[in-house]
Amino acid sequence: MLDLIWLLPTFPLLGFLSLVLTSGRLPKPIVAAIGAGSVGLSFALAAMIAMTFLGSGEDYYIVETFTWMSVGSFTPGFSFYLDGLSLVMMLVITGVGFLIHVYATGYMDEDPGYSRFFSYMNLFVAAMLMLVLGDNLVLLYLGWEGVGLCSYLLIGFWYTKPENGYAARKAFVVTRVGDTSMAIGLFLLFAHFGTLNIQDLMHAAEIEWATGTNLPAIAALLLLGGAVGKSAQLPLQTWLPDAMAGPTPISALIHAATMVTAGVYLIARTHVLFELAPDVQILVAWIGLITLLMAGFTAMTQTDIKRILAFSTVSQIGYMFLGLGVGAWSASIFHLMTHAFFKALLFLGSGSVILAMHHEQDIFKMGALRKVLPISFASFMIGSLALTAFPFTSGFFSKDEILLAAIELEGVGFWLWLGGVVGAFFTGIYTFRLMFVVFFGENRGHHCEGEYGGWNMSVPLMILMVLSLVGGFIHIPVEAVFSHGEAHEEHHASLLIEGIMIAVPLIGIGIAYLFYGSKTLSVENLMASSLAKNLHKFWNSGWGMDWLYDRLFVFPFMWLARINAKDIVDQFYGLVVEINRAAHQMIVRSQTGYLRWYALSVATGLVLIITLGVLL
Amino acid sequence: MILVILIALLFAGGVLAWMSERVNPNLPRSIALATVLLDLLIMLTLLGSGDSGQWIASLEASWIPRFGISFYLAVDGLSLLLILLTAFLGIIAIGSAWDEITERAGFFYFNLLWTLAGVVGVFTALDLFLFFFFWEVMLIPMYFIIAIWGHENKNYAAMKFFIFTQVTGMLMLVSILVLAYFHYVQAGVFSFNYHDLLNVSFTSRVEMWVMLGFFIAFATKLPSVPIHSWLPDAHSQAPTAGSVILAGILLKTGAYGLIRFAVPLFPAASMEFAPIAMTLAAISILYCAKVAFAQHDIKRLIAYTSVSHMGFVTLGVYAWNEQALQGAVMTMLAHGLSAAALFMLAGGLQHRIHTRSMPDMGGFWAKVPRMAIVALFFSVAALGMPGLGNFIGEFLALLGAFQANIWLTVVSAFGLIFASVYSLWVIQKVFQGEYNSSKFDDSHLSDLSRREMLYFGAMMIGLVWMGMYPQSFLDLSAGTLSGLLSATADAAVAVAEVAQ
Amino acid sequence: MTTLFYLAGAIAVISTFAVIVQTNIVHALLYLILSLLSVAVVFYVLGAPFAAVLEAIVYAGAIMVLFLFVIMMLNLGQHTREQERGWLAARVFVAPAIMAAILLGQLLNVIGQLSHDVEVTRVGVFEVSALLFGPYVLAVELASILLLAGLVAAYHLAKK
Amino acid sequence: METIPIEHGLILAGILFALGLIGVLTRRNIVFVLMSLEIMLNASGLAFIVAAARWGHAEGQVMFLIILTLAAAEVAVGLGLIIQMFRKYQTVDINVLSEMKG
Repeated sequence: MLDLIWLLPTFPLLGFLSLVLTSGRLPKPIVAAIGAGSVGLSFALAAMIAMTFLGSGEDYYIVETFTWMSVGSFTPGFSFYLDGLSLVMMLVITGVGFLIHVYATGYMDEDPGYSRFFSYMNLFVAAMLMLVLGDNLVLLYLGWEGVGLCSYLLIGFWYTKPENGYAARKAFVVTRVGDTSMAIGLFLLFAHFGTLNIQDLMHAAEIEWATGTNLPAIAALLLLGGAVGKSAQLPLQTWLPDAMAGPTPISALIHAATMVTAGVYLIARTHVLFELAPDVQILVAWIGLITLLMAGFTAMTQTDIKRILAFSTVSQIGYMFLGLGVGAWSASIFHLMTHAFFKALLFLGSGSVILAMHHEQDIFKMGALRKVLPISFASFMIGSLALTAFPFTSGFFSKDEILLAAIELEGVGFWLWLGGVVGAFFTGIYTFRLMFVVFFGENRGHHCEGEYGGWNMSVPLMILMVLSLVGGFIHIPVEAVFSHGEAHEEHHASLLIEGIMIAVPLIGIGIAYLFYGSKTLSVENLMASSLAKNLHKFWNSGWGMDWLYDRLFVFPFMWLARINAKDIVDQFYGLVVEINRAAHQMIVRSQTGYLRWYALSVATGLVLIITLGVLL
Repeated sequence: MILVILIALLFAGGVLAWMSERVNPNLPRSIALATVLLDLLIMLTLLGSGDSGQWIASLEASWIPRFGISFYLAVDGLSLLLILLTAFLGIIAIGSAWDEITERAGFFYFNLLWTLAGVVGVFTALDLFLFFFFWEVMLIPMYFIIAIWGHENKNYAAMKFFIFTQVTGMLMLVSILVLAYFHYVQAGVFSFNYHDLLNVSFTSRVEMWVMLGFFIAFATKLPSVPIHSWLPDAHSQAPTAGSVILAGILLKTGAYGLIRFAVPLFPAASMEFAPIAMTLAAISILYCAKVAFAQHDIKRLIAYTSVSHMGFVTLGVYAWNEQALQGAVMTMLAHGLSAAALFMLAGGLQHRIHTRSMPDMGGFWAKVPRMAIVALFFSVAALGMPGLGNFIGEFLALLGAFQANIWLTVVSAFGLIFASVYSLWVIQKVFQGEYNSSKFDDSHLSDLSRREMLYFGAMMIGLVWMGMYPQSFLDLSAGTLSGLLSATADAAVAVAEVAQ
Repeated sequence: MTTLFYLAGAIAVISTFAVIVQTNIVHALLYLILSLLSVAVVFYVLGAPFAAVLEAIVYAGAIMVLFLFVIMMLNLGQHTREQERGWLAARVFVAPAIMAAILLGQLLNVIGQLSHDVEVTRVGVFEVSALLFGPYVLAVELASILLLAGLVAAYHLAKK
Repeated sequence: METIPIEHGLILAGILFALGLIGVLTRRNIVFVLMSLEIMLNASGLAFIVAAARWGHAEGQVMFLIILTLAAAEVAVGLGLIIQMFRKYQTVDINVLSEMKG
């Protein structure tokens, strides 16, 4: 059974190939069957593999297929490595992925690029599975780039709008910056250990590198560069909100549930390296904390329903990074999983809302939708509760674990914890601001007939609702993976701390209610001062990061490209030509055409020669 | 003997194609196709025979014995890979010219086949005089291809191509002669034989100068900054088939020359020169990627990306270790296919809408979906997507280069980012966005035909093969490269000691 | 004889100078003939009677008559004379004269290093002919071919 | 027999040659140019004769004969060309022949 693991990415890959090769000539039901079915098959297989693996009691299992390339000591293969971590990831990818595929068969029903959409989606799932199952970093890199490509293709899916293309390219290029750093990290690791097999690398690193030395720090930093790019963390977070230009199922699958968490997976996968570099590890925590706070502020100022969710995704991944940074590996992975559930739910719910509102995404043009769109309302409610870590929803458990791990850290732990709690407070505010504005209050103009789509859209929502509610009780089997790394599995928190963590999000929800639900407090009053206005503008623009990067990188690059479009080197050769031409002109001028002039020059030559003869 | 047949067949096929034009104007292309196909089949028979690392086939006959010049051809794994690429892309080039070249078709195919013959000669010659002979043979027909069947500025482009390659070729000739002279001084007889010349010893100063003669000639062909500027003009003006041959094969002769001649003949000087060469490579990668981004002419853009990608080859060659060399070879092969395909796409577009200006294009996806997918595939290949051949080449080259020079590798790796910037920009400008036909005549804008799909399909399969199972290619060149590595190992050690 | 040599030389120089500054082309031609004849005298004085005779017959006789024919054919009369006056400004002589002066100076410089008085010995037709039809027969043949070529060319060129 | 200083003969040839050169360089009438050329040729012939006298040999005279034929052929061709030129341009001004101007 376990040896069939190579089939997992193969099914979606075959789906992709069959859809591409028929290039839109198949009828829609067949496309849907291939598109969703291939991922479904993978999920079924993944479930069976999971049961077999858990039943076997092994810590890991390696399936080797064939050697990719063999150059000297560099011999990465198409080998799959299954352990608790990749097991969780593959189940999330295939499971949530399958649900989103099913949902998309309804969502994309009227789109002319139906077949194209599913081919990209299938390719994405295949690449993502490669990423999490590969046993060496090169294979991981294959999946890593593959998902980036699919992300690019799907963000720019509606290609006629130039801004979509811009968003897609921005996503690809910004993540590529991270990817390049990661690639350099790979070169460094290979140069030192002569292998890129992850497990071999980790063992070798533990033996050869001392904790706190420079080399592991540099290696970890380079890999971290890749992780922050993919996971939209500071300083490479700017692409994710723009990536919402793609169809909503994409946002759910790629930009919430799976691809953006690849960075978390990478760090968890190479956690040994990060433990060897404690400075970098704590940097991970700080990156997570700052990102989650910044994204929290920004989310409060957004008006686009998908952008709010996008910033909340950035913020939640910030929590995961915080968890990774404080060494709560399994808590982060746990949060990754629950986040996949409730964020997919929220995105799919928002997709239903957007379709029902005829592609209106501004929340202030919606309102009182709870009666008209009951299923969307239910999914939003449950998703929002989980997101704000309402007690006993899935998000509560996972976030709790991360924050408890943070406070137990010596030194800066308290501050990390405090930041995380403040972040949770903002989460409460922005999430329920969205809820109250969209589903309560009065309708603001737009007509809406009710839920769009049939069972294929509602059933995935319901399944995700259940998962978001009870996902916190799932036990993820990752102990063996992080066994030596995790110092504290059981958290003994004081009642006070526990109480604060439960209360803070609720206060946030309360404030949101006061502003947007009951309207006891007025946003206009708050916004009266110019400071508030500027602050709002600043946060709304995502802390001016786009502005900054435009000026730091984009504009100089464009400027350099523009002034040098003609290639200064080529112009140098042009100059050589011009000089020669000028010289020729000068010599040509001596060719007057007058015979006597020639005779005179002959005579002059004669005189000169004789002079030479006389002198020498 | 088989090697002579390979080359002679191409020469003869060229003459036959030329003459056959009088019978029927459509005959030359069929004759050319048949010739190259036959050549490819003969090459394939070489695949099975002989071990890698040995000479699979060789032929040595006396030519001008007074000066020790012999007609010495030989093929090992590396050469075989490259002549296979030559024949494959030759077929593709004939395919791309099939409908495009109608004027003086006979002479066109004559030039095409003679260029191919010259290239095969370059890849197989082991006598330096003979090598130089073939080096010139491939230039002149290429000059005609650009100058006769080119576009609006063809004379300028052809002349520029010719002057650049000819002047630097002369430097190489001088170096070859100096090399032969030194052999005469040391061994008492003239010889242009590669194996004899490997044993010539120099003072380090002389070695550097002689090596530079070779390096400049090869770097021009490659091309490398700062002697790359003939390429954008030649490419943008050449007919599609010319661009395919130029980008796919001719550039590779420069890289081959570096691997086969420049470094093994002058190991110490090359090792000493390596940091400079690698710096040039890094500059090529970044600078040309940046210039490419600024181009409006789609063919110029692709031409600059070629320079950028060939930078990885230089980087790999001068890192001179197994991964880096294999990376260089894989980049040569993969870039041969991907650049040729991109030029064919650009040529196909120009053939259909009579413009190469990208600002005029846009939104072609809906009009020509097959072409869009093909273009996307090759753009993505060019930006180094894992799973396709270019990735293997560039990754291996960088992986190897990192072991030789960390900082230059890090700088070069930024080329990966720039590659994504310009590749996606092309796709955006041409295929995405709003369709607007006011700036060109779109009456002939049709999707790829069955025949075109056949060619592109073959190249796509090639790239996926290289990307997913590169071992079949790596194995072929492994023997040659490890032989070269071990032969130069002493010099490398010596230089490393001096450096410390 | 020495006196004759200097006399003839002076006449040659003067008449040659007259040739190059004359505006009337026929007068110029006559001065040229005078110059050639005086050179023929110099030849004679230098003991080369055969050369002197040929100079008088072929040069002064035949070639100059050819010139005369052409001048008549082209009808270069009075208006040419005025044209010549216009062309012959003093300033056009400056550069050539300087050039020629330098050249002459150099020649004189070289020649001045020689100093050899010759006893003039007569070398007559016989010796010359013996050489011409002896070791230099090839030169004679070449000269005849040259003349033939000149003949054909002149015929061809002058033909309408 | 009296003696004649050899250098004086050569000086005479040099003067004639220089005068011929001046003529070639200054005159615009092509007939004058041709005549000046004749002067120069003649001067070189004179130099040969002087040399012959110096050595008392006949070779110098042989050379003079060759120069003579050369001059004859040159004049024949040159005059033919002048006639052609005159037919074409109706002038003997040498400056109209400047088509070789670069």
